Amino acid sequence: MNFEIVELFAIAMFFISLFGLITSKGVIKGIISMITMEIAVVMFFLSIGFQTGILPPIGRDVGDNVADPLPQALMITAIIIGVAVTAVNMTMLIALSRQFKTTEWDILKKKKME
Amino acid sequence: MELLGNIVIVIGLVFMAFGALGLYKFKDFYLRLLVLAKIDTVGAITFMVGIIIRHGFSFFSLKVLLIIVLFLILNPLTAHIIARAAYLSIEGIDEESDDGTGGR
Amino acid sequence: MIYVLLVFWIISGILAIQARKLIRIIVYLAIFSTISAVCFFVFGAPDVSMAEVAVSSFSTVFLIVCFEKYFTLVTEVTKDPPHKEKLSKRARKFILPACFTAAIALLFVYFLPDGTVNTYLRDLYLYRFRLDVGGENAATSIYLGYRVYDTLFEALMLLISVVSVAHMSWRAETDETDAHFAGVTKSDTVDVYTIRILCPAMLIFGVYLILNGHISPGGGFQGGVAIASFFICRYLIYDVYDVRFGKIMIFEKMTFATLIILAVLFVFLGVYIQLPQLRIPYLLAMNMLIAMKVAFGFIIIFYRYIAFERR
Amino acid sequence: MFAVWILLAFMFLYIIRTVQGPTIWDRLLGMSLISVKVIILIVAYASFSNRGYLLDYALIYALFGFISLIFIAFFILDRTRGNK
Repeated sequence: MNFEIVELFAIAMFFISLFGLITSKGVIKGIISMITMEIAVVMFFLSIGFQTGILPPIGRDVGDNVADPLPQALMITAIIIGVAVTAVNMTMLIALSRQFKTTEWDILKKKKME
Repeated sequence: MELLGNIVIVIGLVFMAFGALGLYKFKDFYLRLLVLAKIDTVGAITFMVGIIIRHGFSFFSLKVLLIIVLFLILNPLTAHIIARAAYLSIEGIDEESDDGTGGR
Repeated sequence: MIYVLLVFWIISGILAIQARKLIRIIVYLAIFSTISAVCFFVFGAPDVSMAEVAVSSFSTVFLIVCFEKYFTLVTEVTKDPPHKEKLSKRARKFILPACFTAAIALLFVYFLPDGTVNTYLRDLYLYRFRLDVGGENAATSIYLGYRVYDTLFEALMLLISVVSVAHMSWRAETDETDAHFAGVTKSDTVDVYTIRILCPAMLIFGVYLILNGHISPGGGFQGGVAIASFFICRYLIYDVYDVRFGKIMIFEKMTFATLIILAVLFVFLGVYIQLPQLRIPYLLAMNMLIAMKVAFGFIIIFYRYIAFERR
Repeated sequence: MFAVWILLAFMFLYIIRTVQGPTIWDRLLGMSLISVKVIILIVAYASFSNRGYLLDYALIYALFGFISLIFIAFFILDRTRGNK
């Protein structure tokens, strides 16, 4: 069990936002905890193989203490797409609130029943 | 040079300490806004001047100089935006009727 | 140093999730993404932190417009009486999910792979990327050279989300009248005046990010978002709503098509190996195309949200 | 490296101020203070671990952190004035 403590922070944040997602009364709280979940996942990926005083992989060869370029390349696109997906979530939320006049899960369930 | 730079950095930090202290002592919101507008800017600029002295005449200190200039523009501006928005909303004055006399 | 920053990061995360009033969430989320941008610096990933910084203003704007519509549209809100909450109800609402997440957390952490991270792949990439893909920035050469397939599908996902946002909020006629947005002040006040000075700096910086994305940290994605945030400032200055959607949508799809053609031509058909001197232009062209696509996508999403705002 | 630790302490003070600030405007003030403190932190970190290229990002960060503040301020202005 000697993974870096830094990864634990990111995992803790992921599960906090998961908890937020579960206990969210309204749809908006769900979207908010999804945003934090995305950033927590990105943080976890970047914190793999972290040593203090790590250098960015720009223009450096294998020798010195260089960060892993692979997760960075994937995480750049993950952040941009994360925001685009959040924008889609919010469009749906606005359409939902326009039609049902509410965003609470309990009322929505009752309204769906009718 | 190194020692002089460190001294100026410590002075900058002292300014910021006053700012943080002021943030908790002032009771009115607008006074707290003073911290962002003035004290923090001055603290940051002395801090960066200290860094410039520490690094002497080099490309590094040129960039820090550019950041100081940007700070001079941006920090008071953010304070202005917050102050204007807070004033308009707390006093509930509409934009059109705001002839600058403050209405009080 | 990094542990203290991460503690702040988790504090602002918890604040953002449990904020009672909705307005506070925006401020807490802004702090959250600020601190995560600094954490990415310390992790040695300047590209990712720049992407996070450029994107944080977008997610703030989307949140704002979403809350604005929420406050105007939603009328039925359950006022659950705090005092009459019986244990069973509170148990169901709070304690059960808490231990559920705690259980999953423990399971996950238990099965986390331990042992030192073997750096075979990292060394391979760092050793080989200059020979195969060219350019100095390892991250850019990876997502444009080795893993160009993922980048294509990321661009496709961006296209799909842009199309869905545009069509879910589509309004046939977007009149060019003055789009009043949350009391944006007239164009002679101090803040709008300074934005007018800062805007070119943002645009120039976006172009800088794109053009030498393969040398210094940067690249298509961050440059595109930087240019799109220039359009946000443009909206703040002129407050006029003259973006023609039909043209931009078509143009975005064309950029995506040329992106695929270029990638297929270069990487899959093996032009790469016969003409090594074409590598740097390939990196540049890909960065530019991705940047245009991301910039158009975010402009459309932003202006659709402004259209929401007025309806 | 001592300056970085002191700056982090100040940041903690601002976070507390943001949490307990009575009005929403104090929270906005706390947010802008934190984004200013982050810029100074990056400059300090760059100078003490003498990595020159980090300074470009402090510059960039000053530009981009500023736009979101404008939108939030106008939104809250419209919100609180709306229900007066």
